[in-house]
Amino acid sequence: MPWTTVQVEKLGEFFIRGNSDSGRILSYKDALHEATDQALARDPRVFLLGEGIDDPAGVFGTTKGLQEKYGKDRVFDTPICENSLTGFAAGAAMAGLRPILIHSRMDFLILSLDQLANHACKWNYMFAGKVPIPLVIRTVSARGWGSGAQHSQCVQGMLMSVPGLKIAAPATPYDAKGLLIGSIMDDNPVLFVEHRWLYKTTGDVPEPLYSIPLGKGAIRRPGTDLTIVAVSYMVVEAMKAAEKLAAQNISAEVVDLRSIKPIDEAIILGSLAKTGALLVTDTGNITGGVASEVAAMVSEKGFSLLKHPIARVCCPDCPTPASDILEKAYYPDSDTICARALEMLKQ
Amino acid sequence: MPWTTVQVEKLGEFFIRGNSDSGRILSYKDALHEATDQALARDPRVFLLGEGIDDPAGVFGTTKGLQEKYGKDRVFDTPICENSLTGFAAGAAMAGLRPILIHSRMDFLILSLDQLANHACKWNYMFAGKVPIPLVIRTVSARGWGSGAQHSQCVQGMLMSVPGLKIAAPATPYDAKGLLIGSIMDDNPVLFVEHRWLYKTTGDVPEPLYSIPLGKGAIRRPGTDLTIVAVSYMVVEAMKAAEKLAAQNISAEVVDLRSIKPIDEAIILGSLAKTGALLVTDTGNITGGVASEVAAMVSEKGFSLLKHPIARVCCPDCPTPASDILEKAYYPDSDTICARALEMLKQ
Amino acid sequence: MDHQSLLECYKTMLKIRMVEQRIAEEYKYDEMKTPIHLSIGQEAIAVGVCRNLKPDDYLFVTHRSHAQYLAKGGDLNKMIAELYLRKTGCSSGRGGSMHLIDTTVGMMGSSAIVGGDIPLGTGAALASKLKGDGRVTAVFFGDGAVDEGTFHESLNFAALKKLPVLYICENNYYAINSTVFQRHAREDIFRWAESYGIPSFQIDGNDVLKVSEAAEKAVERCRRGEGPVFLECLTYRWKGHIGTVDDVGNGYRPKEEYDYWLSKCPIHWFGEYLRSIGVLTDELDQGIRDEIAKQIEEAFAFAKNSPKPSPEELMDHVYAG
Amino acid sequence: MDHQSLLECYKTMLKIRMVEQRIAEEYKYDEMKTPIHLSIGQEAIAVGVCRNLKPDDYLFVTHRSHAQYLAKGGDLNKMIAELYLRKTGCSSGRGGSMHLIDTTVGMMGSSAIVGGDIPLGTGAALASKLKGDGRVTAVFFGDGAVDEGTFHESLNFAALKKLPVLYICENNYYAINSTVFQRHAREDIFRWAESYGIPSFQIDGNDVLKVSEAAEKAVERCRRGEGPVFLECLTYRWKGHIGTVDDVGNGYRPKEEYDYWLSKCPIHWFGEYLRSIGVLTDELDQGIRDEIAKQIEEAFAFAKNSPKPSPEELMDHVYAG
Ligand SMILES: Cc1ncc(C[n+]2csc(CCOP(=O)(O)OP(=O)(O)O)c2C)c(N)n1
Ligand SMILES: Cc1ncc(C[n+]2csc(CCOP(=O)(O)OP(=O)(O)O)c2C)c(N)n1
Ligand SMILES: [Mg+2]
Ligand SMILES: [Mg+2]
Repeated sequence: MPWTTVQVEKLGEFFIRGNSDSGRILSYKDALHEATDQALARDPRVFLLGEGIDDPAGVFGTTKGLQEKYGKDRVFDTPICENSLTGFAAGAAMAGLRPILIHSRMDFLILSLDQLANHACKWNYMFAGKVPIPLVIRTVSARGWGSGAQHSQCVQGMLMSVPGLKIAAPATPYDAKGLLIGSIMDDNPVLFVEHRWLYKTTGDVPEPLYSIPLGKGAIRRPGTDLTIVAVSYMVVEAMKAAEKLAAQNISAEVVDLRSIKPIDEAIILGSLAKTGALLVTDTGNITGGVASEVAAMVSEKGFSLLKHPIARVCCPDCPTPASDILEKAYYPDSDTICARALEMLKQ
Repeated sequence: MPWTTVQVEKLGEFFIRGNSDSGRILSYKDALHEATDQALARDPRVFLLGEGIDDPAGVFGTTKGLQEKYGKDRVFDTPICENSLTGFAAGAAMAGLRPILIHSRMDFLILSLDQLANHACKWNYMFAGKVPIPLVIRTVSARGWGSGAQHSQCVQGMLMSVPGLKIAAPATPYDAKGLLIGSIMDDNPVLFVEHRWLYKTTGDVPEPLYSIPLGKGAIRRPGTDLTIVAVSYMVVEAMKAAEKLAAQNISAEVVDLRSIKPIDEAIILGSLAKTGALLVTDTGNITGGVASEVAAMVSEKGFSLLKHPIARVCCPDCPTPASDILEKAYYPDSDTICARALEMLKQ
Repeated sequence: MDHQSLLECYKTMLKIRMVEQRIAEEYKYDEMKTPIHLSIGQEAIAVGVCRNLKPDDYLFVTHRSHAQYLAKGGDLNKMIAELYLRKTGCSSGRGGSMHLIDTTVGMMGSSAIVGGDIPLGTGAALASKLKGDGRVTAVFFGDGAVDEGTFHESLNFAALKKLPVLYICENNYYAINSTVFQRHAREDIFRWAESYGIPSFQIDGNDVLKVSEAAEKAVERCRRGEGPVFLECLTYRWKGHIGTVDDVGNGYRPKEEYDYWLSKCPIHWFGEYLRSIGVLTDELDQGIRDEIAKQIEEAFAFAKNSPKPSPEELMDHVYAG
Repeated sequence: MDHQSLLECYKTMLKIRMVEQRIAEEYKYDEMKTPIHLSIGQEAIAVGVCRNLKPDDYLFVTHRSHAQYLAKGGDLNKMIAELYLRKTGCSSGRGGSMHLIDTTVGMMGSSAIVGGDIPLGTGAALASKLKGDGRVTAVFFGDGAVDEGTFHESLNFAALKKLPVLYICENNYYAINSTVFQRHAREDIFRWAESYGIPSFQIDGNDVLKVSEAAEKAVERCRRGEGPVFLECLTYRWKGHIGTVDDVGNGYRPKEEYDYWLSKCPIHWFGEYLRSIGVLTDELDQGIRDEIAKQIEEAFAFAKNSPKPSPEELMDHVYAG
């Protein structure tokens, strides 16, 4: 098996690694590219498909040059048919391959939920494990410049309710690479949630292949007064918020969920045992989103740890407006987090 | 406007009405039929479409005879293409009609989320109110007899995260009629969630047209020790559970959510002000479901009212198994609710 | 076809028929707690196609898949055990009648979502092309499934990529009780497939020889790497859509239509034909029937004596690995 | 076509072109904070089709819909204001370039989901049929949109129900940078439509007369209640998929291809033709251009001077009523 020798991240190791270790700095985008390149090189079963992935722009740079390197059989453009594309990938996975399907906007994923939720995610269960589906679906959330209601959705919250699916949502370049490898190695359908606003962030990324297993969060900043659980791009805003809160003598611990299905319950409850206060922030709409699930889990399993009401900081329950003014009102940022944190700590 | 004279239910009125008033007893199924019949009679803009709705069985009896009565233009069978069907209905709604689209299983709704979530639910917002979409989508959840992973899903939880959608989930014949009328009168896309196990339940249903507006819950049974918020068929199990709990001297208040989007926050928080304990039970999978949203809302807005951890009683996070033995293990019932309530009240 | 092959076709069709009839008989005892969709009347298609497939060729099917499962060589015991939702069933009792699988003979599972298996089968064929493993994938679906967008999306892709996939549309004129005329403006589904540039044929689905002949050429073409083929096989299901009812008269199917199609029984005709050319005798026929009856007896006994899954297994296999 | 009509076609095409060019020019100032998809080079289709529609006929379009909006008679000021995301924009600044609407001329909105407008337009046509209001619906989409299942599902339904809907596929050979050959095995999209029994034609989309002629017959047929018509209009977009770039060379479109199509400019050709038959003179042409330039000047001034929405409006219109 091509993957047996890949180093698997242990949670403890990561905290050091992700922030300082190798001294090799890559962008999130380049980390994704490197992971894909290395996976294609290592395992002939891996292939890449999606609308426009051989475009000169190469899915915002993440697939650039890969068709030239690995050929048109392993890296190819497709017709525009998201639902069946998902089925093609799932069918190929049933037949032993390890496809990576890319949707350049998460909005397009919505077209494919039949093949994803009704088929790919149920097959292993319905047939008692006879046909696993090792399938990675990369999806990129966009934001800003009037992308509007149909080109900026973050629907990972909607997808959490699909049994049999795993969902990764890396926030750092280190995680982008390690979780993508972890997703490819995983024998299940994995939704891999990226965010355009993270593409340029840089960080330490070791050259060798390494894998982060799904379901493990990471503490990005230790703290004692408040736990901020953040998802995807909101990790960046949460870190900024923690900085601002520190100036007001509030010590916030930032937990990067990294995987939103399964959720790392232990890391959240562990943090709450210290802080007693929880704020959850996600890139999606508030109702029925990731933050709701985290809040529910904690109100069930960590109630006794809570000294304050839980706070959710997400987009309000409306479609994304195109107007720059309305966009600004729509998206929460570090200030929204700070304001909400202060308000909640008073209650 | 054909609907201006319809009596609109006031919440206060309902509690009496739903349980005793008119002395006219109908089944849930017949209540749906009557509401549809009366809506077709009253408003020429209303029409009915869906796969097999002119079938002799008439969508489990709810559309029986309507084609004969209203003609093939207003009640018609369709090709099997759920996504576009939703678009056809939405387009017809844009052009001034009031379609009712029926999916005989909720599982098939998943095929239509592009036209529902990306289009029908966003149109009014994207175009600043210029083209409202008064569209009702009836969807029937099934259960049992080995329906299995693809024929028994209750995905209302997944749909909660869609901005611009309203979701009704009647549990009583009175609500089935009133909420269906309320949904037809509503100027927005409404997902109307039915459950096969409710079809035979009977109750008081007045003959005249009346409408229940979306977003109003109802207290089905008053209580002081515990609030059980229940959705759709789980209202039945919750009522049984409340009975059983009463035998153990625990007084449970049962709140029937009736609409799950928008949620009637006031009725939940009001009940909690009395009881201080919350159990939420829904027919769907636990993760990312309706119960999670209710729990999150309460942990945010009603935290100070809570004396115990919140409990969720839902299906576990796995696809539905076909085996009768596994089905039994899969579905929560009144005993599950009781056990969980007792456990939670101890914490 | 040589005599041996002719007899094999006959035996397999008869086996499917007799198994289905036995299921229908036993169903009333409410021990098979799963919705069933019988293929009685449609046997020739599954047999005519699958006899041209190798064991490791892939098969993807629908809610109505008993026939294909058996025609591809699926294990009868495990199928019946699955209908009884036993641990020994082909899907360990998790799937029921609508979710049969036997990967040892290339049957990769069935979907109860109409049109759902079409992309999956197309994807398996894509894998074969990428791997160069020489396999062919057969995807079965009904005249209802072609209404779905997946049909269009898949056929366009298969034509574009020249995938080794054989699409078989069993046009039995009904999707539940909705006739094909209520759903399509025209009566030639194969023309849709043809418009992608896929060689497409409308054939008599009740004639196992015609089906086999078409399938043989189709499989060869796929195997040669020349791309997909589409077969529209006209047929009729004798039973109602689901369960053991007939759905004739009273707003259901017209009696005349039903009688017409019963007269075209694919097995009866084929038996007569084999007799007329001296391949089948009454004695041989009886021997075949006895042998099948024995297998069926064993399968039902196996199923009924098998353990049910235990509640502790509920969460197994949600995830693989 | 009489002279007046010929001139109207010319004017409208020119207006679209000049508006698009002005947008392209202004775009660099980063005040239009919305993704734009220009129709330069494709003007003849929108004009040729829409001139045959009445104001209350419906129109459904895509991300690339400036041309259709204007051809159908949409308000220029409101369109430019929408591009500047102003409160006075046709969608009050909530939609941007990809979501234009003008219900006063039957334009019911545009979808940025490829293939997304096809079912919606089909549904509006269904409403017209049920109401008997005599309206025709025109649905525009690209060669990329036909890949989607909604295309198939909608056309089957429209053919079945004989809906008064005109489908116009603007085949500009590209979906972003994916050529039609990378996505279809064949080059005749109209054959797909034909297979449903829909009268379908492949025409020169750069010839406004051809387009108008085909559209006129199509609209008449729809109006007579004889069902849908499909037009595949071959054309080319001069600009890159999005924004103001050209996307020529360097892995993008071949320079020769680009040059070839620029030589087939629908407006240049039509202008020459009108001159050759004495309908257009240099003087008249200048007058037309001056008049359009004035309108454009006004529209941009209107837009730039219009207020932006205020943050308090964020949650307005999530729900109607
Ligand atoms: C997506 C979806 N829509 C609707 C159904 C309900 N349904 C089950 S079988 C069936 C008819 C299928 O007809 P056809 O494809 O002709 O197959 P047949 O039953 O005739 O073999 C329908 C509509 C479904 N299972 N899946
Ligand atoms: C469902 C969906 N998938 C993918 C996209 C990304 N996308 C935007 S435009 C486009 C190409 C559309 O091509 P075509 O239909 O030919 O229209 P054109 O841009 O050429 O006018 C694509 C793939 C999208 N918007 N929606
Ligand atoms: Mg059929
Ligand atoms: Mg195009």
